[in-house]
Amino acid sequence: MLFYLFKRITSLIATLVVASLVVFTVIEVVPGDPASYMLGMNASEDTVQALKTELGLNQGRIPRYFGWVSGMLRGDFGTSYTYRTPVADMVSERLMVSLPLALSALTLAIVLAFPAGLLAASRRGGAVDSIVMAITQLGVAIPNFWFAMWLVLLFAIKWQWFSAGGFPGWDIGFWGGMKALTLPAIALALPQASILARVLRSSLLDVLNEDYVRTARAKGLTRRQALWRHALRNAMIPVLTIIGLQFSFLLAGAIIIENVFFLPGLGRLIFQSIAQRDLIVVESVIMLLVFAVVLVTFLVDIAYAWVDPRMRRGH
Amino acid sequence: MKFFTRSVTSLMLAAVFSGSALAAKTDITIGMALEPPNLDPTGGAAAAIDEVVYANIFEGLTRFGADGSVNPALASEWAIEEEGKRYVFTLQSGVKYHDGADFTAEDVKFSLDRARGEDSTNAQKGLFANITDVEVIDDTTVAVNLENPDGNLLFNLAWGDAIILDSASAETAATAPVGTGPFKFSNWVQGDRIDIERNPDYWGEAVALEKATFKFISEPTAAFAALMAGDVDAFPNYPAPENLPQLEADPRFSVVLGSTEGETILSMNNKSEALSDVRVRKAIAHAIDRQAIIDGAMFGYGTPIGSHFAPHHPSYLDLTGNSPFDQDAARALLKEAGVEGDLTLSLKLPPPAYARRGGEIIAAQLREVGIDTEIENVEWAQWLEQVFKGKDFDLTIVSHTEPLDIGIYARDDYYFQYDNPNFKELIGAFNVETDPEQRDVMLKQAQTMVSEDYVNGFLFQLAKTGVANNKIEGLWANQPTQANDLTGVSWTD
Amino acid sequence: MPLLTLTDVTVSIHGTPILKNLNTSLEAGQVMGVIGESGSGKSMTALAIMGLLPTGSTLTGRIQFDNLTLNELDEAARCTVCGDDIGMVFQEPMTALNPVHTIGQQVIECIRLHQSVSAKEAKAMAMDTLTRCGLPPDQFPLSRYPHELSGGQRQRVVIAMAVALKPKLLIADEPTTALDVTTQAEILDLLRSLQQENHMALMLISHDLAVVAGMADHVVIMKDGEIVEQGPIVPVFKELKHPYTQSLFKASDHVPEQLSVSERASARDRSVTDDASALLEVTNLVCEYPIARRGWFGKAGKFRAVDDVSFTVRAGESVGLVGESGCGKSTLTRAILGLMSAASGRIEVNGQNINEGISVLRHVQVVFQDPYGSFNPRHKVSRLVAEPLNVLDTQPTREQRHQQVTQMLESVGLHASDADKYIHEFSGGQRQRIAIARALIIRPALIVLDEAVSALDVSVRATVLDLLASLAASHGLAYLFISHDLSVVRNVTDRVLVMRAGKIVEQGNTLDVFNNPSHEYTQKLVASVPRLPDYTHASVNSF
Amino acid sequence: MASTTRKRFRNLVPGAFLVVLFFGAAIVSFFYTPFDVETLNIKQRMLTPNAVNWLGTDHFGRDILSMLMVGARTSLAVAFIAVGIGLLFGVPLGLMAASYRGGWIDEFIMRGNDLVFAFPALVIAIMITAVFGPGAVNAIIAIGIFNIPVFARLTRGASLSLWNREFIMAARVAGKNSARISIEHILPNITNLLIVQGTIQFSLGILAEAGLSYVGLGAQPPTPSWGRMLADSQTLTTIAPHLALFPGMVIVLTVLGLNLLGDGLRDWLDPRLRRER
Repeated sequence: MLFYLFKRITSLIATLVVASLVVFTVIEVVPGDPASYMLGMNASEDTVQALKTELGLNQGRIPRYFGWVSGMLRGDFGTSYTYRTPVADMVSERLMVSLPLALSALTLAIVLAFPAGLLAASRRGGAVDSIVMAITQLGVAIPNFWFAMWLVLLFAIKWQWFSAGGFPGWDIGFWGGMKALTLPAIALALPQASILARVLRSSLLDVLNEDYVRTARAKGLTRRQALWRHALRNAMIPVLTIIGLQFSFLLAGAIIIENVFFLPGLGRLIFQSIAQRDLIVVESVIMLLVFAVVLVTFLVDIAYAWVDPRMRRGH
Repeated sequence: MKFFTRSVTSLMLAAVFSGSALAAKTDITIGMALEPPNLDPTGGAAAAIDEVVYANIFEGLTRFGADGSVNPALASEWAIEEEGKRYVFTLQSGVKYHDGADFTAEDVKFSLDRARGEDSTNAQKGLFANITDVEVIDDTTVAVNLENPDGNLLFNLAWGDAIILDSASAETAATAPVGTGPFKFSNWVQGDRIDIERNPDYWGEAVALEKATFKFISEPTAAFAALMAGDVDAFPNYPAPENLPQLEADPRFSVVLGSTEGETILSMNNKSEALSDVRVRKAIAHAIDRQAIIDGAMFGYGTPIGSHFAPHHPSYLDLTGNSPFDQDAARALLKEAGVEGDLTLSLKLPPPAYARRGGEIIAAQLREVGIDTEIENVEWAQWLEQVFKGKDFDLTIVSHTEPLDIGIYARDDYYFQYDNPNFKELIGAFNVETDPEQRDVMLKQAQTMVSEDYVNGFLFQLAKTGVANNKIEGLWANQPTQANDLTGVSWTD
Repeated sequence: MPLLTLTDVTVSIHGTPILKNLNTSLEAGQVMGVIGESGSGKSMTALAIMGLLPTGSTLTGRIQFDNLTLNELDEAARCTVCGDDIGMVFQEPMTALNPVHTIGQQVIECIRLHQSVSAKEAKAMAMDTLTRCGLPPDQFPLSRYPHELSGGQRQRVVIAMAVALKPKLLIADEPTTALDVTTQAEILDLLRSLQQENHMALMLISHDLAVVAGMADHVVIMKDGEIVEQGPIVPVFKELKHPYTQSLFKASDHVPEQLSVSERASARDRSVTDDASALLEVTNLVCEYPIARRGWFGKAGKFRAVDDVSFTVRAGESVGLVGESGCGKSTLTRAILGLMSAASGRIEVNGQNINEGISVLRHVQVVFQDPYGSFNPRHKVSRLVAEPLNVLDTQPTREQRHQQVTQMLESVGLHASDADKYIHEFSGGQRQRIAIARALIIRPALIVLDEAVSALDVSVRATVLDLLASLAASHGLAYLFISHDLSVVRNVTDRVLVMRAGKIVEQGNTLDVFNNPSHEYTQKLVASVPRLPDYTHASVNSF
Repeated sequence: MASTTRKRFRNLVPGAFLVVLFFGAAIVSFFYTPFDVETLNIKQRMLTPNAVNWLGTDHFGRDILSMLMVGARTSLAVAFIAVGIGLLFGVPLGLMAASYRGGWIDEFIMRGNDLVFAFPALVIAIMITAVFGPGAVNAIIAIGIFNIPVFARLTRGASLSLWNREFIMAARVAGKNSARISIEHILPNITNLLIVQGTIQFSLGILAEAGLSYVGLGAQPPTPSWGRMLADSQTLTTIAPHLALFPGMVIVLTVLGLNLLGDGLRDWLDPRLRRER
């Protein structure tokens, strides 16, 4: 197991190194200069040069790459060109929105998907199954930002139960913060819940066809007992994979939803930073997201081993 | 993973401390479409910076009034000496910065020198180009010596880029601004809002508000919802004109239409192959139906203009008659220029709705007279790079929001590349002219010259569409500069 | 009163009849053997009794167990009977256990489901049962997971679950089919002893007459969902009244006609005299697989699947290669076909090294085990059969190709018109004929038969063996006959190689090796093969 | 048997119907649209559905039905070509990885896949459009890049299990090399899977195009696309909800149709189900 971990961590680091090179190279070719963006239309060329020197943009590529990487290793992500604040502070600030949003959307998705998937699988071919399948089919097809628009129109403008956007910060209290995240979380969760429910159902149906479920039934377990005690845990592997993917997706992929609800999350930070050519922020946030994806994949692998003893051997 | 643990712990803390602030009538929440990138008006061009700090946190020697007039601020009075080449300012005494430091003439020298210095990062460095030196006479007297006589100096010093900073706190102004204004900075929740609070030690007349919050909502639907829900009390520059009729119908709100300094123009690259021909530029001007653009892009809010000049300015001339909507004239001009039916122009559109929506309408209008356009939507950074610096464009739409900025047509190498020596001479003379009547005549000449050369397609003056709770008074109706001056704002009950 | 009675049991799935009017009964403590080929409905009968028919099935008639009518019970009631009074063992031990639960958990679950005992008592009972089933907890702790056990050990766990509560009836559906012959013997012994100890009734379902013959008191012979004959074993097997029973009996110990033992003896003599025609020569062959590095300092290890093997196949000779799963015979096959490279040693066909380009493949072709997996389902038979023509230097014309395919199909007993069909239109036996046609089309001197008849029902197997024998005679073919099934090898080969753990432990004349095994392992192997007793002289009243 | 046949076509028929409907609309739009989508008519803007403009008009007075028909071209073409890119690059990579299974080429391809998967797709799409400028072509590239590892992984996985099948060994014994086996034997046997995955990626592509256009990075004006119509209508939902309703519904129905078609094809093409049912 230890050796297995070592191997996984080595490949994790390799992925990160390659990813950092890719990110840095891509960012290098992005057209647009942060200094002239910041100074606007009336700035003179020497003012722009002065600012470039101040921001460290006049250094060579290689020292900048190593400066960036070694900074990240020390937890120093550099200073935002436009906001003039440490990137790490900004990112932690934004994570305070993105992380709870991703977590609550994922929780919501799981809470909706599990009963639906279990119910559909246990009543395969029945009315409940058909209804669940129809709803999830629709849920997968609806663009989440479009769904979000209607949520806003109904719940924020018509009934005014929730605010239409923005995030007041956690200092107004936990529930105040959560209230601002409710509609976005619902909009994000709907398609994810649909996908998850479908994966769970089909995975369960596959597992229910396995010989050991028949063995369990021959022992005298009812259909339902066999589902809960023997099928569910075995059906978890594809479900865990999807949950892992979804978490990474929700962390970064909420960009559009963050735009709709005007949430100060990581996605918007990237979006704004690209528009403002705040490249140091873009680089660092993308690396952070890549790190999150790789880390989640790693954790999912460990979760496999927890679910399935066959994986514990180290392959 | 320092920041990671920090955010988790603060998340938990946030969960523990839950309280809510009581709304009182000395609070106000102002909606703004864009969040400032930082809070140092001397180090960035973003209008949003001034919209938070101007006159609230930072003050300059002079300041703009609501009507656009230039009034005393930190300088209580001034004298013009040496035929307009030396200005001697008498400063307010007893002024302290928010951190308790004293405001002195040294700070004026520091600030102005910093703004015009070699390694200055001031976006409007040009404002100070005429200054030869700043001379501290005593603690409350400072003299500014000029190279040439300058009728614009007091006006220039009223800009947000010319505010006075303390040398001790200038470096951190971007994130923790310390000024002399009636409000001091208290909190910035990035991506959401900035809070400022009353400065009890303010040197001037005390303000009515205890606290003010600037809340950033760019999404028009969210802005609408925020107003409806009462999360925002006023939106001085409401981003979605399409919703204004609904808000106007609501008895809780009043919609205030004012003017801005934003001349919205279809800029043309006067040195591009096709557009160097004045007939083509004139054809384009005739092809444009200004009212359709104002209706289609701005939902009716905006004043048509015929030159690069704000209609509310006393020297304004209505020159829209130079380029009425006349498709036949446009086609005839194109034929004359020999590019009939065979002209494709690039049209680069920055993000604001006036540009994006207006661009689509202009593209359709130009197509009607036989000009094809290739629309490219660009972010501001790209716009600056490609259009403003690279001059790689035929057409673009942009709103020039600086006050009285017709002087840009005299600049060398400015992005639309007008380059007319007569006009340069005119502006040169205007800059050293101090007689108001002469200045008025010169401004009118300048407007006419620009209009008759069809330098750009002049579309409309951007309207200031403010929405505010009925019970708020004292907000600026017009926008002589980009600011949300809260000094005179109060609730009526 | 019998323990189990089936009265007019008829089952159909989505309207297709699967079981037709079954009537039979089983007394307490008796062993009933159910015999049938694939598709005869024997497994479905077991599932019908357990109430585990697939969804969409309808059952009519009556299944009486003790005083319960099983097919009328609701799920809850049925679940109290199943696993308690009736236990069941399935065919496939590799998949019959839940991979994520320990064997202890699975046995204990069975106990606690039906008896209200404490966890501790249940654990003691489980340990006891597993010990009785040959898995003493000191060697096989309850915390083992199924993947840590071999197939035979897993089948013992399945049996332990089934017998933990000393059921009155144990249904064993092909319990040894997936196991090696030596393991099969052990499992059959275990079942027999458990049946006698607990005085259980046992319903033993198998396709193998010999397995049933060694266990059952009473046999039921099924075909196409019907019972064609049933009764006490001795009269049924002795008298062979029903023609189907007769044919089963014949086929199960089939010796291809054209190659009787005496003929083979003379053929062997021919080949022995002709040493020069050594067709396949394997010399000191070693094949290895890398195994993943274990631990920090572990070397990237190698598993030696074939360990210093040497043998020869001469032209026209039929050589058998027997061994249990994992002995290395598949690896050896792959190496001979040039599908994997050897770590050391040589393989020569007609004096040409096997890895020297594709021309050597003109002399060797192969027939695989799985009649379903050995054809590309997307190609027509004509293309499938013609595929090996690829090894020729000059590709035949379309015309020639067509002609050769037709000829080959006819020579394996199919029609020329079959060339335009897809493979799924054929039965398993027909597919093996097509596979033989494919192997023959380039007229090789040697055909490797990799378990080529193992997946076929006995009657089909007999016809395929006949075909192989006649082709050997007509084309002068040599066969390398690789199989785990000793009885088939015994009947069709001249010489045999016995392989174990990568080495050939014994080789020689087939009859000599089988009748007089010299190596300990061969002796055990031969002894484990279930044999049909000779019923011709048995007394009908002997039971 | 009738009921099982019906079951088999339960997804296929409505799915195919929707897909044909929208593809048909896209094709018809080349010859005929009720109104010209390039002509603006500001005075007639934001009309609700009526006898002349069946689905109403947008904020520039264009006919929404005509816009949807023309927009279908962009949305479908972007998604379609993006799937094509995924197939064109992903399938050969997957086949190659499978034929060198265990070797360094396999390892290289799969690690490359992991790397692409590690990047948040939408962020990279934004980056690409930031580098090359927004537009339909760059949207295609952005979406297409993320289709490559999907198809590569699927192809490799499916091919690996085929490589162990006996018919592949038979082909090897017939002297065929890996490349030839990949094309003759592996590819035909994974076509079904690729078609099914292709329809799924197609539907995801439509959603992705809509998302990119929604944030302004997809097709550029005056080219209509469904996502852009949604983006344009976003600020107008309070006064003219139908502007957002119709494009959104068209996206939902197309994606739904493609998913149903994918499921239907899976059921229809799966020989296992064909035999059993």
